[in-house]
Amino acid sequence: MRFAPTDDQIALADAVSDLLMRECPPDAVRGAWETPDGRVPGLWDRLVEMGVVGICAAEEHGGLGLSMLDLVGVLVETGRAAAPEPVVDVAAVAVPLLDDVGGELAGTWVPSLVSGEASAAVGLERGVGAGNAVVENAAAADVLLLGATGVSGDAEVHLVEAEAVTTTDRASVDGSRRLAEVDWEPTSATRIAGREALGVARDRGNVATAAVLVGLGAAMLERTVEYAKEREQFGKPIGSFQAVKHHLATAALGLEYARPVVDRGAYTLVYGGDTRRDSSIAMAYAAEAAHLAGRTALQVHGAIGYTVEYDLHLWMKRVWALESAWGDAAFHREQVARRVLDSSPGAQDWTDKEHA
Amino acid sequence: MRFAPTDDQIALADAVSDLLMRECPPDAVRGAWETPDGRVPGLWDRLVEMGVVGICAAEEHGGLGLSMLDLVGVLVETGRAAAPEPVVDVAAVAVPLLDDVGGELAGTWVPSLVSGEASAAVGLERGVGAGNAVVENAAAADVLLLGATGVSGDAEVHLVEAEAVTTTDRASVDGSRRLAEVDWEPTSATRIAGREALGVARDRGNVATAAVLVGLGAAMLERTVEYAKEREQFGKPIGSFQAVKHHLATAALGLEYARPVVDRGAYTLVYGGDTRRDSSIAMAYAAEAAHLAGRTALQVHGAIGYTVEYDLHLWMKRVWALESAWGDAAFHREQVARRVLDSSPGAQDWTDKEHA
Amino acid sequence: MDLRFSSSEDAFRAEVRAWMDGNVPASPLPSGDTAEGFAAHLDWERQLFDAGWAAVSWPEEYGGRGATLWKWLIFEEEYWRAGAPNRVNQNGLFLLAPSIFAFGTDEQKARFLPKIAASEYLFCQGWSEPNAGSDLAGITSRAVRDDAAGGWRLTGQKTWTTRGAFCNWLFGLFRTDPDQERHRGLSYFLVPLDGEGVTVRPVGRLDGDDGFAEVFLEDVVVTDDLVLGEVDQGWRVAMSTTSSERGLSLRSPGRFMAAATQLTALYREQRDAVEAGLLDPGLRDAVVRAWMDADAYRLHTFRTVTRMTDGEELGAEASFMKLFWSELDVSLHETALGLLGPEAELDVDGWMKGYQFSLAGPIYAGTNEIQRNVVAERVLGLPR
Amino acid sequence: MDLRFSSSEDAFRAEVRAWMDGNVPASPLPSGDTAEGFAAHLDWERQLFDAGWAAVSWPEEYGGRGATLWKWLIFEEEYWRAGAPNRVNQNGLFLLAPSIFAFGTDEQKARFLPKIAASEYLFCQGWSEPNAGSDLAGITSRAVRDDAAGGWRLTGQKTWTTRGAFCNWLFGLFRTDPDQERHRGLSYFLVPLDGEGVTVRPVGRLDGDDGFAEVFLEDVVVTDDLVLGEVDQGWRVAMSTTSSERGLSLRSPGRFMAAATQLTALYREQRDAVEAGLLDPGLRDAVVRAWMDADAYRLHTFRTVTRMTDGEELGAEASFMKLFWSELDVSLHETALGLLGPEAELDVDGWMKGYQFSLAGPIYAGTNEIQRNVVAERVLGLPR
Repeated sequence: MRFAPTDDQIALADAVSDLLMRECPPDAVRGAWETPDGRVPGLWDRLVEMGVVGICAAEEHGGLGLSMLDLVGVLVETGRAAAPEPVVDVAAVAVPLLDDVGGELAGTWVPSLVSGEASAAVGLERGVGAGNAVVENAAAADVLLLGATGVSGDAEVHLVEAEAVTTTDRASVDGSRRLAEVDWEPTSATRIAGREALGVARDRGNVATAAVLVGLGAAMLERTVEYAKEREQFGKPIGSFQAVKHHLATAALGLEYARPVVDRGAYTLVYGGDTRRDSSIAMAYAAEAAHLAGRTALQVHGAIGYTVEYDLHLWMKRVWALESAWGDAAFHREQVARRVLDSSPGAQDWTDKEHA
Repeated sequence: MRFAPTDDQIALADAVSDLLMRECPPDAVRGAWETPDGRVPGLWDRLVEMGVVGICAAEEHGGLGLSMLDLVGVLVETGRAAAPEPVVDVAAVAVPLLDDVGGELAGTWVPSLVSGEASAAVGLERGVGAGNAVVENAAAADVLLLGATGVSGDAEVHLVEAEAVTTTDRASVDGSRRLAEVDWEPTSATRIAGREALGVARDRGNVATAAVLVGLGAAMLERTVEYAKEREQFGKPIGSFQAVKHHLATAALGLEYARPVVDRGAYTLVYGGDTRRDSSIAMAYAAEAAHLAGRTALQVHGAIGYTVEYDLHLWMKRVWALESAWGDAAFHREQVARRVLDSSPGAQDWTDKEHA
Repeated sequence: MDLRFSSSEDAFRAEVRAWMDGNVPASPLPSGDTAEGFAAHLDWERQLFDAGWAAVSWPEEYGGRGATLWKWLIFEEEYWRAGAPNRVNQNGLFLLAPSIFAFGTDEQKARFLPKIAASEYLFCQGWSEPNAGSDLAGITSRAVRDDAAGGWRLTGQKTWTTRGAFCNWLFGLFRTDPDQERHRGLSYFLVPLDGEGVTVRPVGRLDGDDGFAEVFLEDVVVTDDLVLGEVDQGWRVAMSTTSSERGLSLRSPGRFMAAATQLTALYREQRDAVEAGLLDPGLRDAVVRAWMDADAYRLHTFRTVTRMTDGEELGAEASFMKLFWSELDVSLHETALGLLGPEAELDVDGWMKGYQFSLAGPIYAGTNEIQRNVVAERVLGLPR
Repeated sequence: MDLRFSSSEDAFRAEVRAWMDGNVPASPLPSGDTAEGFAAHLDWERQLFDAGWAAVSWPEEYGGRGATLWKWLIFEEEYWRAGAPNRVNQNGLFLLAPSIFAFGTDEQKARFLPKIAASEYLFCQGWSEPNAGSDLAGITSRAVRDDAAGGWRLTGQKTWTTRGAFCNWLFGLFRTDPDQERHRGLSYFLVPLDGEGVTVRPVGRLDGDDGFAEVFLEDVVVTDDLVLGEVDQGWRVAMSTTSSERGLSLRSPGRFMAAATQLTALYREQRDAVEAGLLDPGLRDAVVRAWMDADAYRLHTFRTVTRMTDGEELGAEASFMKLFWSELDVSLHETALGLLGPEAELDVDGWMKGYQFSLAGPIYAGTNEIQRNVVAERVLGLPR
């Protein structure tokens, strides 16, 4: 038992953090709202060069052959910087999914994704009962991985290339998210994997998004603590008022307990276990913690936080988008409930779960 | 439109408050834990003399011929004093129910209840799916009004006299509540009213209990405010700490908004409308407000509030019993949901509701 | 206790409803916090004025109908029930005007009230300064006496001035006695924004609109007739305004009843998804809570209006109202976003924008932390 | 990152489980906070000691097994999983002993630790005084030097002393330097309760037990060998104890995992009533929240133990743990009461009593308000 990242994992996350501090300051995030693709120019190339995009890719396909346990700390840092790059969709979902599928598909697409030559969009979870109506980066992607109900009536993963879809832009509250409705036709030729692979891909997306949310929340908390130390009202820093202290302590508490469940979600994806349960726990905690951090940040900042000239809204709006994009916290608690409450009592002995 | 009690109603509540301050101080409530019937010796007679028990009884049966609108303020005061007397069951439920039934039954029982010669117990709501398993004061009552499912499969009210039941004592967290399981047999001879009367009686019980809860909560808040002004830590009154202020302000907010919905519940019972909806709203608000007031009171008091030598627990435990005795806040919100969310949309125009 | 409206009130309701049914724009106006939307809203406000609905509770001589508070509540219920536009002129109508009624000279009443009602004078508020937010008494903008100009020279900076870029007047506090501190030595000024020395800089707001402005004043001359109340007694006038702001006039129950009704409609649309477990099963309870809270807010307002009708003043209890409606508004909108699930970020039917707007509630007009202090100290009597 | 236990740890778990299966009393003991129950619990504690389970993480020479923190966690999981009794000796074992390990002389270790492990020395804590609750540094009980007696004379009053009526020792702070204020000039004493001048008065507790006591000391002589750590440096020793109290040793995850498992069982019993709308439909979500919180607490503890194994100290972060477990415990029990509906007041399966016990969590060992101050000031670095 050792529940902490390795030195290598810490070093990798630190390196990404350094890169993002340099290449993705708040003004760059703000600028991404105005670029056609909602991205920071050149940033993806830097992440490719560092190997981030291929962390989970097989070495034979140009990747580092590592795992979600190595990616999870990196994702926290991309959240902390509010980097508007598709690390979740490409590095945590598309690449490992295609590698799992293997064969020619993996050989074609994984190397080009890892090298930054091609771009991918993922639509596996979004949409309430209506399939995958809206997908981020769908219009710009070379390849789309989409969930659909197949002829068997079961959920499947399909791969379609850009020319096979038409897209209609939809605006997100987060101006850096380029969403689009995707019009496409699943066929037996586009089907690349079944329900199980879809589930694993979705679970990876959940854990990865949860990690980003933890980073977003942590960044808002840090900024707000700094603001509360400096901003004075009634002749002293507002951070010396107990109401402000307690708001911030409660937000910190949520983040403190979210991080371990996110890490465990990554662990289960790699070492096995109930990935649906553990990824949903990760998302439920991270979404609530990040949401509360945002609410707290805005309330403590007051009116200045309510302006677009101040940076806070860049983080806050990303949270508002991501906290429900893969199903919201309550949806994920219901997934856990189905496993914890509706299965046989015997299966719920917690002391057995590491032996599963 | 005039949403305030009349001068007469205020005077009546004040008179009861004066009586209870004199006759039912905290030590009397504490003493009631040790008396066989869980009551304050002689107190019921004083309430009878003031006419409280017969407020809602017809004048021909020795009552004042008034209504729940006159009783509601009195009930708040009995809550404030934590008076361990069956004002809800007898004055707000049994007496008006029997008066509604009329005839010989009313002629027999209402005068003897109003004069204090006879005692009644009421079991109309308690029990999750299991009927009226446990009834307060069941062992000591001369007459019991009990809900049951009749041969028609519909809910009915039955009247049984003491000799027709056997009881088994059950302990409540509130040591002044004398609960008992009641073993009895409904027959066509014991049936005195149908589903509708049962519903109205239950709605009266809800509003009356909600009023008691508001009084209990208000008393705890008042005591706690006084304590916070006097108790010093870190060289100043704990009530000058913002965390304590905000806890108390939040508790006060809940009570401030609970009172109007309780009063409206009484109004609907008297002037007509959806009594189920409005009585459930009253209970949902009052139960949550009283519960929060208790939680806040204990937290602000700290360890001293955790002792039985201090009085706070007398109020707190009454709240813990009453907040779910007629169904808890969530149960009542579900009753409201069935009316507000599941009926036709047209019926939900709030501007029409006073014209119903 | 009587919760029935009179036949005269019922008739008034019918009249309002008929007019609204015939006049409320069929599709929503663009946001009133953009230049384009503000103009469209002004047309609507003037249409209201022409029909006598701009300020129903004001005396007829100032452009109102002399309606009782009860009729005002009815008007508001019908206004929001009809889905009529937000009032971009609300600062003048609901915040400044009560103070003019209370503290203005006859000349000020005659000059300002009709023009406010007619949306000719469009007032924004100038309370906050960069270093005076929650701590309103920390104001440093100053007014220096200039007898030659027949008035005062104003210098300073006001900020978070909602719709400041579109208004032509500002009301706010300035320090007239530099030797006094905190809430002493302040005066309440009405400042024309087209005067020399005024610079207005729009500031983008969270929800994407240009709703805020910074207002810079440098040696702006205002004459004595633009001081509301006595010189150096501005705090008292301002407190009457903030009491209006917190309490009754800023947020009538009709607004939240209408929002709660929309929420119940949204729930019915999404019920199948809720019951299938695709959305939070707890949303049913959250919806009914929001509906109940709006209902409770309405009843509490009835109680407050009864007291005011009996001649009581709305005091520190106004903080209860501010706390209740602002927290209700946030949770109502969070519930709506929950019902939209992954679609929430797309701003379906304006719920996301409405959520962002609701988040201002616990901040402006005195943060909810300040309001809880007020309740604790002035209602409960806890030590400062 | 590795969440697997080693084969040695698995074997240890199997050994604990087998012993517990064979020895845990079949029906629950009476409450350990009554005279009768305390005696029954002592028998159990001594049975644990005889089998070597009293303090598994202590060195063997003091009555333990020299187990790692990981094995201690496993022990705790199995202990609570088996439904074994509350530890009435926990103050000595989990609060005082860590301070003796850190600050005690070799003689003190040799004298006290084995007797604590064997439940011969039964310690209660003497922190709070009538005027020193949240403000622990407000202690006024004093120790006056008496060289003739070879020690000190203690005078003062301690209160809210859990199980004080049943214990034979007390540990606590006394002011040894009357010229120093607040947390300076205090010393940490171990006080035999059978000494001359000690009066113990039991105080009834909310949940009906005699769990509290007031301890009055008048000129109680204690010798120098009963001072833990240096004279006048008691605050430092005490802080190490309160850190234990807030953090790891007071509430192991196994306790909450066991409670959460009981809660899920209660949910299954009541599921039909929940689904029929007789009980709060939101209880399903509340149950899974409680289960998830217990799970998160376990994972967070794993992280903390990893850090401690790496040699880090448990500092102000211990306040996170206190906040999390105490709030989890209250909401877990409130959920259980919700599942019992109108039966909650009948104390079915002890849930109402458990709820009352849980309400002490946010109060004792430093109120949660104090804990949030600690997090804000010492973890986040906000100004005092």
